[in-house]
Formats: sequence, C-alpha cells, structure tokens
Amino acid sequence: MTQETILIGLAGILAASAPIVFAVLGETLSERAGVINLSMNGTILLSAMGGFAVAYTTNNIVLGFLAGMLIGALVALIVAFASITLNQSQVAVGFVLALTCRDLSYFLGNPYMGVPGPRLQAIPIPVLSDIPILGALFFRQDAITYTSFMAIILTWVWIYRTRPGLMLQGIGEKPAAAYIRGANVNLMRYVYTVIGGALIGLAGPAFSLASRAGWMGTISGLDGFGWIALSITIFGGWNPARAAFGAYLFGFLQWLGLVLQPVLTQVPSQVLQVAPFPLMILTLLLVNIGNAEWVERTLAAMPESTRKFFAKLLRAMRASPPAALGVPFERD
Amino acid sequence: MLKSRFSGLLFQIIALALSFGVVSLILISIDASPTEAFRNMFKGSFGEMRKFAEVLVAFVPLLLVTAGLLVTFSAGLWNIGVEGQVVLGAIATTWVYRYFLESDLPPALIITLAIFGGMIGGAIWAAFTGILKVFGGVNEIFGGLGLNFVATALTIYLIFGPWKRPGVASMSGTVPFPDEFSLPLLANLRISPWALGIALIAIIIVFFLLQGTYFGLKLKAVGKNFRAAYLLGIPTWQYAMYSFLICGALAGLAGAMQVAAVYHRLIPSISSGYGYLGLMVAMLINYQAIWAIPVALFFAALNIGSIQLPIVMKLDSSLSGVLQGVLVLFALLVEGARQKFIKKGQNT
Amino acid sequence: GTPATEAPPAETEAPATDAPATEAATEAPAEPFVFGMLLVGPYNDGGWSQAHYEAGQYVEEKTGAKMIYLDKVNPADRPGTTPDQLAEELVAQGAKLVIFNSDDMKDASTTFAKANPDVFVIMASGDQVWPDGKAYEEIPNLMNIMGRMEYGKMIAGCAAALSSTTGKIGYLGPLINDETRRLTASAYLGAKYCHEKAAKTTDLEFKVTWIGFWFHIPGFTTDPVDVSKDFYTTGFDVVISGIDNSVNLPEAQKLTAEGTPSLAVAYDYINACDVAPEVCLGVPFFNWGPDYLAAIQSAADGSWESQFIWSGPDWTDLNNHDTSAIGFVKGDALSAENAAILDEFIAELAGGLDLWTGPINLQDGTPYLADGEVASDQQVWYLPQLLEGMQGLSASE
Amino acid sequence: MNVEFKNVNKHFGNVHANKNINLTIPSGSIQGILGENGAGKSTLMKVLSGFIHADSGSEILLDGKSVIMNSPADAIKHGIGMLHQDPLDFPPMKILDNFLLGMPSSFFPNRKEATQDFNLLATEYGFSLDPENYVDSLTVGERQQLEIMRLLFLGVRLFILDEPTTGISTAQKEKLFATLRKFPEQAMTVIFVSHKLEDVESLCDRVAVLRAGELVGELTPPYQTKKFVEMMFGKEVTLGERQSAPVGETVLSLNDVSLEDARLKIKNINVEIREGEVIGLAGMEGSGQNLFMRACAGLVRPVGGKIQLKGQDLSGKSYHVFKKNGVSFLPAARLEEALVPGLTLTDHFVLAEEPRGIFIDRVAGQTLAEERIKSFNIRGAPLSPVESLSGGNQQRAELALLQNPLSLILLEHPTRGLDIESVIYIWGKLKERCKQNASIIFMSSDLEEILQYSDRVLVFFSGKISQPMNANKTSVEELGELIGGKGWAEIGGEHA
Ligand SMILES: Nc1ncnc2c1ncn2[C@@H]1O[C@H](COP(=O)(O)OP(=O)(O)OP(=O)(O)O)[C@@H](O)[C@H]1O
Ligand SMILES: Nc1ncnc2c1ncn2[C@@H]1O[C@H](COP(=O)(O)OP(=O)(O)OP(=O)(O)O)[C@@H](O)[C@H]1O
Ligand SMILES: [Mg+2]
Ligand SMILES: [Mg+2]
Repeated sequence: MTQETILIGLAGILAASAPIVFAVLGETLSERAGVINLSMNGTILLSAMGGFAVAYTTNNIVLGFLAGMLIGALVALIVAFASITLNQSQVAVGFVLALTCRDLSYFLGNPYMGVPGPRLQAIPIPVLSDIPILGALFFRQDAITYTSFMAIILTWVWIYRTRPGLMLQGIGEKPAAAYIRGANVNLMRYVYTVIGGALIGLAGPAFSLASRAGWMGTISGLDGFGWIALSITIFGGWNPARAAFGAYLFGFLQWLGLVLQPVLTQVPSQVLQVAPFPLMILTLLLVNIGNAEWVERTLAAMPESTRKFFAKLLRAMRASPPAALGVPFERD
Repeated sequence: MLKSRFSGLLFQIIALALSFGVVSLILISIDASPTEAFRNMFKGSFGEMRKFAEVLVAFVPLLLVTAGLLVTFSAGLWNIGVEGQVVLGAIATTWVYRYFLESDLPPALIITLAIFGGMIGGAIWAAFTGILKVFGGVNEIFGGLGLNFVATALTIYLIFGPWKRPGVASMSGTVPFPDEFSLPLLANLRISPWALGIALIAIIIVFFLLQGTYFGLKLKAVGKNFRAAYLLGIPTWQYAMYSFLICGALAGLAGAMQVAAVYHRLIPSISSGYGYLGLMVAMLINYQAIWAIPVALFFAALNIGSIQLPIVMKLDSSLSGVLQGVLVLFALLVEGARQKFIKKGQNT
Repeated sequence: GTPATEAPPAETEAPATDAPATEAATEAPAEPFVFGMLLVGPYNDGGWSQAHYEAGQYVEEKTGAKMIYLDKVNPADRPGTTPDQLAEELVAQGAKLVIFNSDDMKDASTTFAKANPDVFVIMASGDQVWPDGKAYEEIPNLMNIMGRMEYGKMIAGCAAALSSTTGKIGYLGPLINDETRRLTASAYLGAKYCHEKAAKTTDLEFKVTWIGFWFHIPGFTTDPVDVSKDFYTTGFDVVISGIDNSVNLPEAQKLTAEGTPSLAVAYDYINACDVAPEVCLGVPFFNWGPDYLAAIQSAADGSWESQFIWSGPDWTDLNNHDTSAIGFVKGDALSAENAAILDEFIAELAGGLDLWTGPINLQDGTPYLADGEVASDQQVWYLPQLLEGMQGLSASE
Repeated sequence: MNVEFKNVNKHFGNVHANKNINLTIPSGSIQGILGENGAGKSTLMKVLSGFIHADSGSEILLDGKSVIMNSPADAIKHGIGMLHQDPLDFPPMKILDNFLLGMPSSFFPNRKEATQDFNLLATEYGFSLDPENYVDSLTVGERQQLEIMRLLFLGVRLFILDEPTTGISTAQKEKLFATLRKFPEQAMTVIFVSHKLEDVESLCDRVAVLRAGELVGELTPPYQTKKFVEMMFGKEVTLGERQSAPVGETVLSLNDVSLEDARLKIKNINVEIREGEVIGLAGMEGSGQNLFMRACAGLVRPVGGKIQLKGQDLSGKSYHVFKKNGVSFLPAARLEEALVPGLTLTDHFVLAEEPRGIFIDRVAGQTLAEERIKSFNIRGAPLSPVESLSGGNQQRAELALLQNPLSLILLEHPTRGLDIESVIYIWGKLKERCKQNASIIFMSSDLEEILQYSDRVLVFFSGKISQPMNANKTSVEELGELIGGKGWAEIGGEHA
C-alpha cells in the first residue's frame, strides 16, 4: 500500500467513526453527571431513522440532524425523569428503551426503506487541506466529521477547563459536596443527561445522512453500534479525548480487518471484525482491577515498599467511574 | 402491607392500560386499526392449537432464561451477558452432537449429554462474566456485553469456518442433525413436551430455590445488602459466583433447547434475542418467580402473534417488540410514581 | 400439521375475518388461486427480495391469483421461527403454493414440502430436485427456479472493464458459496473478455472482498461501505455489487462528487440504479415473473411437474418483462461508445458465445476446463474455486 | 454577622432532631455548640447553612433580617460557609480543582491566578498544601485546612465548623485555633460545634449546650468542666444494682497491636480480656474505638502485633475465621451493616442460625422468630421487614441475632436510641451471656452506661488509649474530662 492510500484509509476511519464519537461523547457527559444512559443502541437507530425521514421529507439535511438530536434528547429525558424524579433503576429504564426504540425505528421506518435521500458531501477546507499529511487526514472531510472534531475539543475543554465543567465533575463525584458549593444537582443531572442524549441522537443522522447514507431498516447495519459505543465510553475512562481515541481505535481495527483479509486467508473475515471486543474486555479488566477489593486486601498484606509501588501502578491504569454514577441524590 | 400490595395491583393495571394506549396511538398515527392489530396478534397466537404450539416453542427458552435471570437478579446482579450464555449453550450442545455423530450410543443418551453440555457451556460463559466482576472489578453489564459480541462472533466463525457445510457456507447454519437427535415432538406440532417439561421444572426449581432454601435466602441477603450479608457470615463473593453459574446453566439449557428441539443445528442468531427478552420479562414481573410463567407466555404470544401483522395487515412485526418495551417502561414509571405517592403519604 | 386438517378451517375463516382476503374475493369472480411467498429480506429492500416481491405482483396482475407474503424471514428478524413454520402460516391464510426465496431456506423448503404433499413449493436458487445435482431428492410437489445470472454478471463485468480507466475492478462479495463463486467468476470472465475486446492498454485486475454476509451486521461483517470506499480510494474505479443492497452506488456518488471518479454496477433489482443514476453503469437483474407465472399456472391447472428450472435470458429481447428470466439495464454512467461495444458483446452472447469455454484454470492453477471444453451446467453451478487471475479468497478456510 | 434562631424545629420521620431551638449569636463572636452524639448539633448547623430545610414555623434571622435558606447556594449568598463534620470534598480530584470548584470565577478559571491566590492564602494562614496534589493523599486535618481556605476565599462572614477537631493532631488543632482566633477581628462570626470540652473552653467566647435536640443552656467563661458534663449527659438515672460476673481466664489478648486507617494511627495496644468480663470503650466518635473494635472482630488487619483468641493466634485472619471461633460483632449502622432491608425478622433469625438441610423449615423459623421477638420484646411481627421497625426495635433485633455460645461479643452503641427500660432489659440479656463465660466489649457515648455495665474501661482520645481503668475507681466527671482530652497526664501510669 502506498502512503497515499494509507492516508486515505485513515481519513476514512476518521469519517466513519464520527457517529460513534458523538455517541461516546454524549454518554461521557451523561455519566459524568452520574446518569448512565443505557438506551444508546436504540436511540441511535431511532434518530438515524427519524433524522433521515425528516431530511427526506423536508429535503433539508440540517433539519434531519436537528430531528436526530431532538429524538436523542427526548429519550434521554425519559431516562432522566425515571431515574432522577421517580428513583427507578437507570440501567433498567435505559435497557428497556434500548430495545423499544430499536423496534420502533423498524416499525415506523418502513416507508423510508431504500429511498434515495440527501447526503452530506466532503468540503475540503481551502488552505488547510493542502498541508501535506494533516490536510488529507483532517481537512478533506464532510461537515459532520468536522463537527465531531469540534465536539471532542469542546467537551474536553468544557469538562476540564470551564467553571461549569468543574462543577460537572463534582456532581458526578460527590453530589452532596457539589450541592454545598451551590450546585442544583438534580437539575444539572437533567440538563447533562438531555444534552448528552442530544449528542447521542446526533450519531444517528451522522450515519443515515453521511457515512452510511439512507435507511434500510433491519439491514441498515446500525444495530449494535450503541452497545459498542457504551463499551468505548468505559474504555475512555470518562475522558472525552480518551473516549474519542477509543472510537478511532475501534474504527482502525475494523479497517485493519478489511485490509488484512487477503493476507490472513485462514481467518474468516467475521473473526477479524470482532477482534476489538476481547481487546475491550481486556482493557476494562486493566482499568478496573484496581477497584476489586481482593486487590486491596493483597496490597494490605504486602510490605510497605512493594505496596506503594503496586498502588501507584494500579492508580496509573485505573479509571474509576464517577463515584456517584447511578446513585440518586436526595437532600433529606 | 396489604394496602400497598393492592395499590400495586391497581397501578399495574394503569400501566397496562397506558401501554396499550400508547401503542394504539402509534398505530393510529400510521392509520392502522389498533383493535384489528391486537385481534390478529391474539388470533395468531391462541387462535388454534398449532399456533399455540408455536407460542410454546418460543415460551420454553424465554422461560428458562427468565428463570436464570431471577437468580442473578436476586443476587443484585444485572446479567446482561445472558444472551451470550444462551449462544454458548447452543454451541456446546452442537459440539456434543457433532462429537457423537458417528457413535452408536443410544440417541436418548446422546441428547441427554448434549443438553448437559449446553448447560455447562452456558455456565462457563457466565463464569467469565462472574470472574471479571468478582476478581476484575469489571461491572457485569460491560463484561457481559463484550462477551455477547464474542459469543455471536464465535457462532459465525464456527458456521463459516470449521463447522461449515461441505462446499457451502451459508446463514442457514451447520448441517442439520439426524432426526433421532431431536427431542421428540408432539404429533403434527412443533413443540416438544420434553422441552416444555424441562422449562416448567426449571422455573419451579428456581421458585423453590429462591423462596424455600437457605441458599436462596442468603442470595437475597447478598443482593439486598452486601455489607450486612458479609457481617452475617455469608461468603458473599462465592454466592455471587454461584448465581452466575446457575443463570448461565439455565441460559445454556435454553440454547440447548434451541438446538435440540427447534433448529436441529447451529444457526447464526441461535439465541433469537431471548436473553434480552428474558431481562424484560424479569423486570416486568418485578423479579417475582410466581409471575414468570404467565408473563413469559404473554411475551412469547406477542412474538408469534405479531407474524400475522405483515401477512394480514401489511404492518411490520416489530410492533410486538414496541408493545413489550412500552409495557415494561410503563411498569417501571408507574412503580416509581407509586412509591412517590406512598412516601408523600408517610411524610404528611 | 398436514394441510388436510389445516387448510379447510383456515380457508373458511380466511374470507370471514381477513379484510384483504374478502376484498380479493369480491374482486375476482372465481375463488382466486392464492400463492404465498417467503422473503428473506424486507419486501422493499431494493434488491433480491424486492425482485421476488414484484414478480409476485406481476403474477397477480397476469392471472387472478392472489399473493400473500411474509418478509424478513430469517432467524434474526423472526426469533424462534423456522421458514417451514412460517410457510404454514401462509397456508393457513389460504396459500396453495409457497415460494421460498433464499438459499438459506433450502432445508426448510424440503421439510415443508415433504410435510405438506398437497401444497406446491417453489424453492428459488435451490437445486434439490435437479436430477443431475449433487443433492437430488425426489419431491413431487417441489420445483427449483433460478435465473442464469451468469450472463447478467458477464455483461456487468464487461461494462465494468470497458468503463474502468485503471483496469482495476472491485467485486463486493457476500459470503462464499457455490452461487456466489460462480457469479463472481462469470463477472470476471465478462470483464476479461471485454478488456481484451476493447484492446485496453491497462492490465486487468479483478479483486473480490467478501463482507461475510448478504448485508452488514456491525461487529460481525466487514462494512460494505468501507469496502467500497477502500476499493475506490485504492484505484479500483469500478465496483460491482454482489450483495443484497448495492451500497457501492451511494458511495461512488459521494466520492465522485468529492473528486474521486468512481463507478458502480448494482445487482438484483431492475431499478437498483435509481439510488445514484449518474454513477451507475447498469444493473444485472432477476426477472422472476415469467417463470413464476408458468409454475403457478401449472399448479393451478394441474399440469405441475417437479423440475429444476435454470432459465437464461431471452436473447431476442434481453429485458423483455414477459420472457426473459434475467436482464441488464444500462446505467447513465455508461458512455455511448462503451454502450455500443456492450451491445456487440450481448449480441455475441446471443449468437452462442460461451465464456465458460476452456482453457480455464481454477485460482490455484489446477486446470478446470481443457482448451475448447465447454463447461457443463454442473461445472458452472458447483464451481469449486474462483478462477485463475482473480484476487480474493476462494473459500472461507 | 449576627445570627438568631427562632423556634427552629426539625423532624426526620419520627425523630425530633431539633426541638424549638431559640439562640442568638452576636456578631464577631466565637460561639461553641456542645452536645453528645445525636444531640442535634449537625442538624441545626445544616439548617443554618441551607443544606436541609427546617420544619415550617422555624425562622432564622441574619443581622435582624429574616432569611429563607432554600439551598446552600442561598447560604453562600448570605456569606454563610460550613465546614461539615465528614469532609464534603472531592478526594480523586486535585487540590486546586477542589479550591476552584464553586468559586465565582470567570467562565474559564485562570489556574495560574488561582494557584497564586491559593499559595498566598496558604502562607497567610501558615498552611502548606501543594495545589497540584490530589485530595485523597491528604490527612483529615489538611482537608479541613483546604475547606477553610476555600470558604475564606469565598469571603464568608459566618463560619460554621462541625467537629473540626475529631481526628486531627494537637499540632494541627493549635494551627486551626490560631486561624479561627483571627476571624473576629475581621468581624467574622464563628460557630464551633464539638463535644470536646477542652476545645470549646480554650476557643469559645460562649457555649450553647444541646441535649436530645433541645437547647439545655448557655454558658460563658469562666467555664467549669463539671457543669458542662452535667448539662451534656443530663442528670443521673438509677440503673439498679451494679453486677459483674466472676471473671475466668483470658479470652482475647492483644500484644503490641498497631492499627491504622485513613484517619488515625493507634500504636502498641496491649490488653487482655477475660471470660465474663465487660469492657467499655469510652471516647468521642472517631477517637479510635471503632478501629479497635473492628480489629478485634477481624474486620481490620493490624499493621503490627498479635491478636490471640483463647490462646489461638488469629492475627491477619479474616472476619469469617473470627466468627467461627465465636466472635460476634454488632455494628451501630443498623440498616447499613447489621440488618438487610427487604428481609423480614424471620428471615434474619433463619440466616443467623446454622442451616439445617437445604430447605428452610418455615414453621420452625416462624416459631423461632416468635420466641425471639417475645424474649427480646421487639415491637414487630415475624413477617415485618426490618426497615419498618423503629430504631430501638431494630437494635433489639440485632441483639436477638446473636447465636449461642459465644466467647466474645463486640457491640457498637448497643443501646443508642433505646428508652431506659429497654437499656436495662438488654443489659440483663448481655449479662446472662457473661455468666455463660462470654466476654463483652462495647462502645457507647453514654458514660453512665459505661460506668454502670463495664468492669473495666478503655478511654480513647484521638488515637490514644488509656490503660484499662477499673470502673469502680472512676467517675462520669473523670471520664468526661478524659474523652475531652483532659487529665491524661494523671492517669498515665494507672493500672487496673
Ligand atoms: N438524614 C437523617 N435522616 C434521619 N435521621 C437523621 C438524619 N440526620 C440526623 N438524623 C437524626 O437526628 C438526630 C440528630 O443528629 P445530628 O447529626 O444532628 O446529631 P449530632 O449532635 O451532630 O451528633 P454527632 O455528635 O454524632 O454528630 C440523630 O438522632 C440522628 O439519628
Ligand atoms: N421505613 C418504615 N416503614 C414503615 N414503618 C416505619 C418505617 N420507619 C419507621 N417506621 C415506623 O415509625 C414508627 C417510629 O419509628 P422511629 O424509628 O422514629 O421510632 P422511635 O421513636 O425512634 O422509637 P425507638 O425509640 O424505638 O427508636 C415505628 O413504629 C416504626 O415502625
Ligand atoms: Mg454531628
Ligand atoms: Mg429511634
């Protein structure tokens, strides 16, 4: 393969991963505030269908994307209401919505099967696109891919560099402490869950109006991305940058499976495709093992020096979730 | 207590009404007649003996999965990996069958071995999730999800790789097994009384396990208050593992039934989504084994009955999934609302 | 259950309760002949299944017959069901003949046909009742119907070769089996022939990438969109679709608009080009109508006989809706002069040109057809490998 | 600023945590709030800081103006800041982030400036904290310093400190007090909540004492320790005959055992406890008695030393091993650690028994439950879920779960929240166990109870443990001073 083709391949990965990036960022925001939105898989399908349907009927691609975000926000609102206001298990509600929204998208999407609809085109950015390598990689993409780049930067900056972002970290970590610092915890949880939902909802149209144009119902090949995105969120350790990296890594491995097909003739293509998942589990193990209590017990048994060393090592790998993830906050 | 139970019933009825209301609205929105849709689904499931038999075919694995999940749920675990455990059960069963394909052991024995193989396969797969959870600190939801993908990939690999039909590789799965490998079916019907029996026995066992035994009680304690259970002298993490193993075995049994009584071979989507559907049933019955049978039957009926929708009304069958989901959703929401009311009542 | 006990109650209840049935009853003076169809994909998938569905509609309008169908007949979309069980649903709705439209339903169609001797069965793309076939069984109420898409693929390959500026042609393969192997090979033969015919200066490269299934399943199959993109961006300026939904079209359209000239050949369904006409070189399509019509009439008038039908095109009028089992519709992207050469090629085929003539070697070099030897139907149908000169896997192991 | 409570009431369910509090705190003063555990101090402060809402009718006036405090946000607006009893900060985050979090800074907080401000403030008050360090690496004292700095930077004018001196070293404490003494000069009012007499005495201009949610009185210097103790713990109640079982040979012995947790270290404990003996642990919450108790139960691994039970070395063994060897531990947090909400009384009794076979004999369980409920006169039915029991009855249930025989019973606050009759009743039960050669270690914030029921007393004060003191030879006053950290010099050498 020439450098050119590799570059194009990588650029393709950046574009193809845009939807997952949105989903992962949305989930990260929501979980940072302490709410797990397990509905992703369904939300993405429903917003893909809804976004396409709207763009198709109004022949306005922007409206399509907005519709997708709206759908995502509404689903997230149900999750928020059920878990924050009604104190129901976030996991249960999210899971139910994941299945329901999927079937709903198939049921309502029938009329739009296979109809040719609007689709985003790449817009090379004048000067930047001519920069040797970077130009080909980053600046010959379509609008939604550019948006995904921005989204990564924005969420990262928001969480780690702004005042409200700092408060967001606090809310997910220890709501009571955030509360005495003047935060309206439950309101903020609503807000971030809904915003996160909107981002997740953006993933749908990012498929159906850009990278995988059109709606093909059950054979659209979108069912499953939501669950994948969920694992990537954990892999990302609730850090937008790391999460986005996870999304790209996943895309890269898929692409590798494709280009390696002629080489690894022994392995059916399906196996290469699934390679990311064992990997994902492994990383989950690495980042979580520090949280297991037998580790702490064995550490306690170790002599001072070794204990310190291992503790450091574990801390380095460890990505513990926001301490209050899934924990309702009630003042009295 | 009684009062709250009564109000519980009342609220459940409200949830039911709301669900059917919403689904009716969806149908009206695409100007289809709700009454006709529901009637067709009912006719398509309970209309005649043959159809009811089909319902039972779906009911068996669904009930088995639900039974398993009741165990993990009472240990406070969200075993979303059950889907993959069904798959591994099917794979293991297929493996045993293939192993004895040429042997001259009595078929009955081979079938039994195959079914046990399935249970072991499921249990092993569940054990992975359990180990990840107990020793790796990996939340069972994420571990389970990952393993689900791996399980499905494994099926596809086997079907297109080592176990593929001579020359061909197709979604129709591995070579069908000889008829004597199949659990005996009722005359002219596709349901195997054996499968049905096994499923019913399983749920009864689980019911008593959770209601009547020390094991079940300890499991509940672990599920409801890990810390206190530990101080009361219960080896908490062992019990967590046990619950995974039991659920895995039952899920594996469901997979075995899919192979031994329904498809007579390994097919790509052998689990038929029963794992996830089982989670829904468990949630809807609020983890009470008593209600498992009727609700699982109802969900199975929706699955089968919905086949009529495309044939008769040109509607997509996924409506059944929507209805199932909306039911559970409202059950949860309404339960939440109910608890809020009760709380209000206490405070004032 | 056996229709003997099943059908009557179903029959009697059908008109009474089912709106569509009653309408049909009022429309047609005589009780219409009802035939059922099981579609593996969505009836409107713009591909394989839709081609069957519209053939059914064709039969409906030619005869008074009435079609009832069930789509998405696959374990993923219909958990816990088997095609034979679903066929019985159609029988319960009054179907006297059932069409199984996918290779995946082969076993089920056999089971069903044996269990319901008085229901007629058509197994599309199967070979159970082919006396010369490898899996011959005698099933009096079952018929196999398939179109000789080999020709369609040859024409597709030809169009691709003529239009390619790089001489590199990509083939979007589904899963690997006899059918997909022989069709892919045919496309290659057509490409090879026309590449030489038009005395192209480039040298021909023909590469197959199998995605692993008839359509994309995230996490398990290679994404056909990525495959197409990868082809186009690595110099393969034409991609021929061999999968159910021709996703290479929108991708070609996008990349062309973005400055990478890309062309596509669709598959299966006569109107498949409509998704992106300006990049479409054409589509080889199935026209199941005529054969289904004949079969269903024979079933209705009692002249039915179990047989294996592998119909070729009507060379006098390739795209004749009433006579030709397969056809090829040229797309807007096919230049005038290439269209002319393509027509010549078609004429040659009509004149008896058979590209399945030796010398032909298998991919691993073993001779398959000696010089001048013409392939038998079996040799074509059961092609064991891809052909020499083709890149890509021959088998999944 | 001047703070005034008017008829402040607060109920938690049926718990009346604050009863009609009327209190005025003059501007620029350091007000002490004194009271035993559960007296209602934190509740009152949480009300003042907007963290919880008082019952309707309650009123709070700042500088004479009635204010409604809906949330801490409002409190902050009014310049009220509170240092909570259990530090409300974000351990996994950086110190600087903790400092910045909630600051009215610009949208993009300028970390450089913030760091400068932080260091300035730190030097001004003589704290040494590295803003880039993580909070979970700090001692409790340092975390308090961080909170104080944050509140100072917020510019609060009313400073509430809820038991800031539990679990910080004397040195740190001095530093803290030095800081606090500077505040009145800047017209800042300080409310200092504690049950440590010496702290209050050395720091506060005035002291209000709470007991059982009521304001029982206010004092101003010069203070007499005796008066404090009397007001805090209320007037004696007659507990009948003091009885102690004949003591046999050693059950539990700790040799040079050292314990540590995040909060404090205890070094070289040497104790021997004999059959039939009752040991009372006196000390304020978090002075080390929990750590000691959990070490005896096998829940905390000693970092050094040897724990022997009936001559058998159990050091480093797990809780279950201790339990098998007849050690039983009853934690204070009933619904968190001791009982399983959602299970009935019967379930609990069945769980506590050795399983007989696989299936539970419901009838036997029922009768067992009935007889336990009767003999421990628990107000509740065999089938009532434990969470539906009243606090006191939950406590009785916990005691009813003790199996037989036992060699060592460890109890955290065995009678907290029980009315006096039940206290006497429960102790009757426990003493029976002693007669059956079980020995008991219990902790309590009720000194009367300790004196009344224990043979020997261990006093804890921020990680220090007194020698075992003979209960007959000491008094509420002495203990009261000791747990307040006074008079340790005198008892230093004493042996029981
Ligand atoms: N959130 C709550 N829910 C129920 N009861 C509570 C709650 N908070 C406090 N209480 C009860 O209110 C009473 C007063 O508690 P509070 O914390 O004010 O006591 P305190 O004087 O601070 O005790 P300590 O010295 O141990 O901190 C106690 O009986 C306590 O159990
Ligand atoms: N979660 C609950 N569900 C049902 N009833 C409850 C619940 N909590 C408390 N109760 C009931 O409310 C009443 C008062 O409970 P509370 O714990 O305040 O009693 P108390 O006054 O503290 O008594 P005690 O002195 O024994 O602690 C009790 O009768 C108890 O049964
Ligand atoms: Mg307090
Ligand atoms: Mg109480």
